[in-house]
Amino acid sequence: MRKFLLAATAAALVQLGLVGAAGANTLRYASAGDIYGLDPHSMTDSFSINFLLHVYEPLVRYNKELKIEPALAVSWEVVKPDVIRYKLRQGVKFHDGSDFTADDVVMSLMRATDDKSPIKGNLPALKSAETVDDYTVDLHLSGPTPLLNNYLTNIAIFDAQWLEKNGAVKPVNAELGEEGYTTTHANGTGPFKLESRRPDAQTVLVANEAWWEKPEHNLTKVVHTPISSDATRVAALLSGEVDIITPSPLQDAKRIAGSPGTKVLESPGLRTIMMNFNMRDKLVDGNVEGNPFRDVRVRKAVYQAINMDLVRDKIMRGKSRNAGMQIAPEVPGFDEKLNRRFPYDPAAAKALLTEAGYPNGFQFNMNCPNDAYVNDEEVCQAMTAMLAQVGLNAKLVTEARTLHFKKAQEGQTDMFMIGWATLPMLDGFSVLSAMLHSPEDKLGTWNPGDYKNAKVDELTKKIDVELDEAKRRQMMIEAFGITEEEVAWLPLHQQPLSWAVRDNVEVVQTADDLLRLWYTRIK
Amino acid sequence: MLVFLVRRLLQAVMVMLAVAFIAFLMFRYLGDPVNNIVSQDATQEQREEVRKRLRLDDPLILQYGRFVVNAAQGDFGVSYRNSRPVSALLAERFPATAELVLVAAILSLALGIPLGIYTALKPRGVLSQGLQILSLVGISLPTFVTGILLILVFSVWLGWLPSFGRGDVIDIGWWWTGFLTATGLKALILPSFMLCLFQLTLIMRLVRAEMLEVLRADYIKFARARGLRNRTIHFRHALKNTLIPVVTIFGLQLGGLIAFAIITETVFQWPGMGALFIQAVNFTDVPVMAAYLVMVSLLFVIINTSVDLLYNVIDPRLRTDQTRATGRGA
Amino acid sequence: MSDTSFTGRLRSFADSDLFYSFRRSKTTIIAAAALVLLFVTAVFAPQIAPHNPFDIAGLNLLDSELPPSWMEGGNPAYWLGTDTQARDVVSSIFYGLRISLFVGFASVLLAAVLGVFLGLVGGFVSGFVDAIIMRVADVLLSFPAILVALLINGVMRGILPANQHEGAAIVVLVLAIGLTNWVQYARTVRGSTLVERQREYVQAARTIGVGRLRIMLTHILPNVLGPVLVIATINLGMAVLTEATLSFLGVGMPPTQPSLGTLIRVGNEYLFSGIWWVVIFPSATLAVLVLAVNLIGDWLRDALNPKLR
Amino acid sequence: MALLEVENLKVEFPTRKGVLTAVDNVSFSVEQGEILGVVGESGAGKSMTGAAVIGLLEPPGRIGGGQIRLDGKRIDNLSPDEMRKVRGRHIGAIFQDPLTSLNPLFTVGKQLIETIRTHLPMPAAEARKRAIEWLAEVGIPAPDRRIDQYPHQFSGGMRQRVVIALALCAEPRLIIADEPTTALDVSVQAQIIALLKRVCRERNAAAILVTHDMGVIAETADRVAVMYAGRLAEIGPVARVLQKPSHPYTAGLMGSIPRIGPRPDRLVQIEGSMPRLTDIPKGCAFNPRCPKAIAECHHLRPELRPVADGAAACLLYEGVTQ
Repeated sequence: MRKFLLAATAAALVQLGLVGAAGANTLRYASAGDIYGLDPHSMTDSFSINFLLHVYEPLVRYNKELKIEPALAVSWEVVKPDVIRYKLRQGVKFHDGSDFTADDVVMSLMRATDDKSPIKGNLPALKSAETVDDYTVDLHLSGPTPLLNNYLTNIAIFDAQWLEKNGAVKPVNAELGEEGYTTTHANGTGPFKLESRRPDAQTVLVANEAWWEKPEHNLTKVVHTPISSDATRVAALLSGEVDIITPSPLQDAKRIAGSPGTKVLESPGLRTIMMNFNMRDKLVDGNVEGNPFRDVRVRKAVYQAINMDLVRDKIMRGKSRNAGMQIAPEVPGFDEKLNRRFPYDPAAAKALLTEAGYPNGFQFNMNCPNDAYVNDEEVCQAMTAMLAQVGLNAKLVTEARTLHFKKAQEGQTDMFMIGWATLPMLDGFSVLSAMLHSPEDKLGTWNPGDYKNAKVDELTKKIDVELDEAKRRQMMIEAFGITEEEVAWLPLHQQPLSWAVRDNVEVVQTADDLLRLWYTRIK
Repeated sequence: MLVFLVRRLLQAVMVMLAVAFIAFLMFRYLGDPVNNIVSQDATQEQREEVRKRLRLDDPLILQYGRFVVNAAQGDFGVSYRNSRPVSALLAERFPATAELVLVAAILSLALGIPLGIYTALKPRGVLSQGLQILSLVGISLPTFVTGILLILVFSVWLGWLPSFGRGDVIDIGWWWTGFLTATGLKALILPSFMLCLFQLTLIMRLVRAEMLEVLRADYIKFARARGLRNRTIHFRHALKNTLIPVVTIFGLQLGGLIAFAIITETVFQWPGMGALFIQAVNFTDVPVMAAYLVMVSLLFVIINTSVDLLYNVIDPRLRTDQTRATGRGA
Repeated sequence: MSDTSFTGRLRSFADSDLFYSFRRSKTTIIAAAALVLLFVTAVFAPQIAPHNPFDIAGLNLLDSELPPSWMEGGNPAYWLGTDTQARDVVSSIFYGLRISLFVGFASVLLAAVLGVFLGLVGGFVSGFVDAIIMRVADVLLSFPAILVALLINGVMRGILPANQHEGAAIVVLVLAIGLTNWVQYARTVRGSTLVERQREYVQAARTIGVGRLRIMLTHILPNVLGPVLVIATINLGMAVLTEATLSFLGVGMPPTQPSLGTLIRVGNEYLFSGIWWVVIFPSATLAVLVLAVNLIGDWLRDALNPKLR
Repeated sequence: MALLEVENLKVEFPTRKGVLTAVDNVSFSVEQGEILGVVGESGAGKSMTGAAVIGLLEPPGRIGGGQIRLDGKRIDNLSPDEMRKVRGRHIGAIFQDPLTSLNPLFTVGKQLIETIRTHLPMPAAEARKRAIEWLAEVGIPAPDRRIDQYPHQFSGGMRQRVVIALALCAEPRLIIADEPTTALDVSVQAQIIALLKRVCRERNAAAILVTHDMGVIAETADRVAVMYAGRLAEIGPVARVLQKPSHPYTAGLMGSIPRIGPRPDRLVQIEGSMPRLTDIPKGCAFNPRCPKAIAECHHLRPELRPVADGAAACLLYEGVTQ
């Protein structure tokens, strides 16, 4: 009966004109959150930066297969191990008509890596940039940086004159109470121009006719509105008020696919969900002396007590991909052999626990977010149940992500859940440097569990400066092999990307869960 | 009257100072804003830098003092999340919430009072028993469920009303109004109805209770003895006396509406202060939260004061007796 | 001389006006029956619930999201089906009801007692004391329950050692909801007290030397009970729902022990996706609870109202 | 033919313990311009009789029997709307407590004009003039200024004057005054009584004055009816009934009034108290307390018999010897 009802409403909607063609090819796009502002240098939120990379453009960008391809730079060569020369594209114009030249690149890079810029960390190795001629720029680095292009994909290029004219040369820093001209105005070279913006309500982009690249898309206008409530976002799609929503709740996939005029696009993403072990001397909420997690057998027991196939089929409705490694297949450093998980075997888990001296398990804290990852709370609850079956008593706490990550960062948890997509650098080094290297100034920022392995630390530092790609990957695979043997972390799965669109929209879904509208077409 | 207003103003300032202080006390338990400002793979050193620049590690009293001094000059600092001055954000968002709460309040009165009167005049009637039970169901279903059901029926199945957003708004100088556009009005219907449901039930039941009591008063019996028409007795004599206590409750509940707006705005993606506040809590955006709480407390004091003043307007016994007016209004 | 033995008291209750008005109105009887039923299921949940949803070791993920037993694909062991964590919906409602009823009634009671007392004091002893109480009310009014809960939770977690957090969760919930809701009672009672204070019977009582406290409690209180009952019964529903939002923020009960409110909040995400029973049955239970309480509130108010008798 | 004729009036209250009879077949009549006093202990059914005549019985009370005729026409079986037209236009009412009889939120003038225009169609200006005249008539000083003031700005006595103005402004021909002076202090009482008598005399209007104050009755009423436990014990000209009461109960009542005079004799006290409606004794309701009670009084209920220049319901007058 419901099918019939929905079909009837779809037909009714068309007559009502609610759905009707609103302008030539307008794409109405609803996402969970709004972009934080219009200045790509003033924030680190990857969703906002990606959205703004429709208006601004980087020197190099990722293509449909997430491979680096030329954008504002046409080619690059290694002049010296710490100097890279970029040849720029000619005849490119900013939206306000001014020409794109080397000066724009130098000012933009210096602005992004200014001492006060919040995204200084996204381009760590850059020391300075220098114009060779109008269309050539030399980048001076602090050392060999194999991932330079990966970093550059996220650095937007501004127009130098426009910045000077509007006093926006220095980056905007929200924390210091500054609101710059660039927070509410935009002037890039990208495929779309900003038409209007009402924060947290609506942002409208129009196609840039003078774009340097022949557009693959056929959109004339993009209207973006944030809809935080999942159910309302799905309703907006079903009622024809929007054409595409990201993310689309997993549990509503069947319903959306079943409704006439809408379909769901699902594929495993880059974000790998994993659990951290507290390996410090004492448990936070334990009932035994010392810290059992320091013993690899206990960690392995926890690993083998969790049936990820069941989590995939039941909680993630078969849409997630189980992970043996802490990085997704698309990420350099991935190795098929290493991605095989230890088998789910509660009996073996119990044996390991007995061998380690905890025959009837022990109590510990497990902290999970309930608004950060797909079905995060449900996965944790299921794991708690499975661990209980082998005698491990996990005291589960689920809370909003700000509270969760604060506790995790301060080491107030025994196990905590975190998702890592290695963006923006899209490389295994991101996991090694942040999660597996022992905490040491810039490294090991997400290693509150104090996992320490000298060989892994040594390998990580070498990988950072190894220019030979093949050797770099071999070292990464060796490092990951060690950490997996020692069960430093408990990888779970890559969570699925789930977008939902009206039938007349063709869109390219990439594993980084970022919508690239310049590949999108409306039939 | 002037003395009364000045005293209330002083009390308002005290309330706002107290609210700001408790707010700052509270933020420590809401999580660490730095986590949201720097990216996940920021280094410890970067985090320290942000903490230093935001002066988060200053003693609480210093942070509070700085906030009060700036607030006095209308500067509520800049939002950590979207690096825009908080005062600009609030100015942009206030009209949305104000219009939503206003319509919901009017709706709750326009529906609540007549329904209250009807159920009072025909207490045993089947319809009034039904109305009472229906009104109760309205508030027993959790708001987020009723919200979603409304969207399901009116947007998805019937397609009459938009399921989200505020429609087109027009900037009339300092205020963004949604009243002047067709889409604005259509967008207002569902959220204001959901918001008014709770208030509607309360007003209806209170009007009924008060009306039943007033109908037993001697002056009503005397009015009937004078052969006045039922309509005059019910809607002039009885109603005016019923409305006095309802005004107090209404003024009080208006505050409840503002707090309730938070849920309604999240469900309908209404770009109001409530939605802004929830984002601020999720992002531990301290300046926005502090500013919101201070403004809401100011709003409450204004509402409570106006209710007390309204008391004087409606109840002649107070108006003509100046001394008691200030006594009562304290 | 009235027979004060239990049976005597029972008999005298049986033919009192109160019971007579109760017997006459059908709706109140149904409401009372429903309330008693809900209380019984909550108190004896462990004995009568077919499964123990809080015993997480017993959950088997394989039979999650089963439809109610009478639908195809349903499993007779789970009358109303199971939720995403394979918890039997019926048993979860029974166990959830336990928490929600306790938190709901305890917080409403705390709010009512605190509010009525402060309202009486405020209204009776107007002037300086009254101004302070009303301004404290304004301060508290502006804080949504969510923030107050986080503050109390933070303080409580700071004081109590880690292992007692479980028990403390309920106390935090009751305190948080109670402390943010007393204001409504205070203002209503204050309004009525200001009016009653002028009445002759209060001045008369004072002239014969009756203590101020006794006057407040024995003379003024019965007259202001009417609106207090209306607010209390309506707020019960709100209290249960506030508890759900607080649990979402990690302040309330752990997710493995969901209250009725939490069942609804979690279930609400699945409203669209076809497993409607996860949210409809708990919501229906809550609706019945609130309905019953309010109908009984109405009857009690009319029956007890000194003026109406 | 009398202005008001009440025949065997019965007022009943259905309660869960059976039907209670508050007024038990009472008959009397009131001539034009005559003031009939109705006295008796509280709960004797005085107010209930007045309420029945003007049709304002509080539910579940209802007229269980008998007839009420005004100007010969029956008014006890009229439809609610027809009865509404009678109230105010033909029968005025004055209640006991002036503090609560006026709507606090409306000016005195507004309430007067409203009543006038409900029954006598006239333009607002003229109604206002008439209202001012009425205020003057009932003795309110500076009526044109005070018309726009609120009830709480009038003293108790003044307010009762306004109530009287309200009761009369639609020119009813019968006034039912239910304890009009009880809530006032003695000095004001006298003024209100004088006002009532003057107004009735000038308009040749009849009045039923319900009170438990014998002094008021003596000064005001032409005839007096004594009620006991919902029944009419005695009725007759006031002077005679006060001096030489026929019914033992009336005698008891008169005996208990302190008199200014030389002989400081003891006050006569009637033992016991009036029975509740739920347990009225068989026979004559007064018999348990009646000093002259004889055997038959316990089971024979006396009929109202003409005695002297009035009537009384007592077996003494039914030729039943000792």
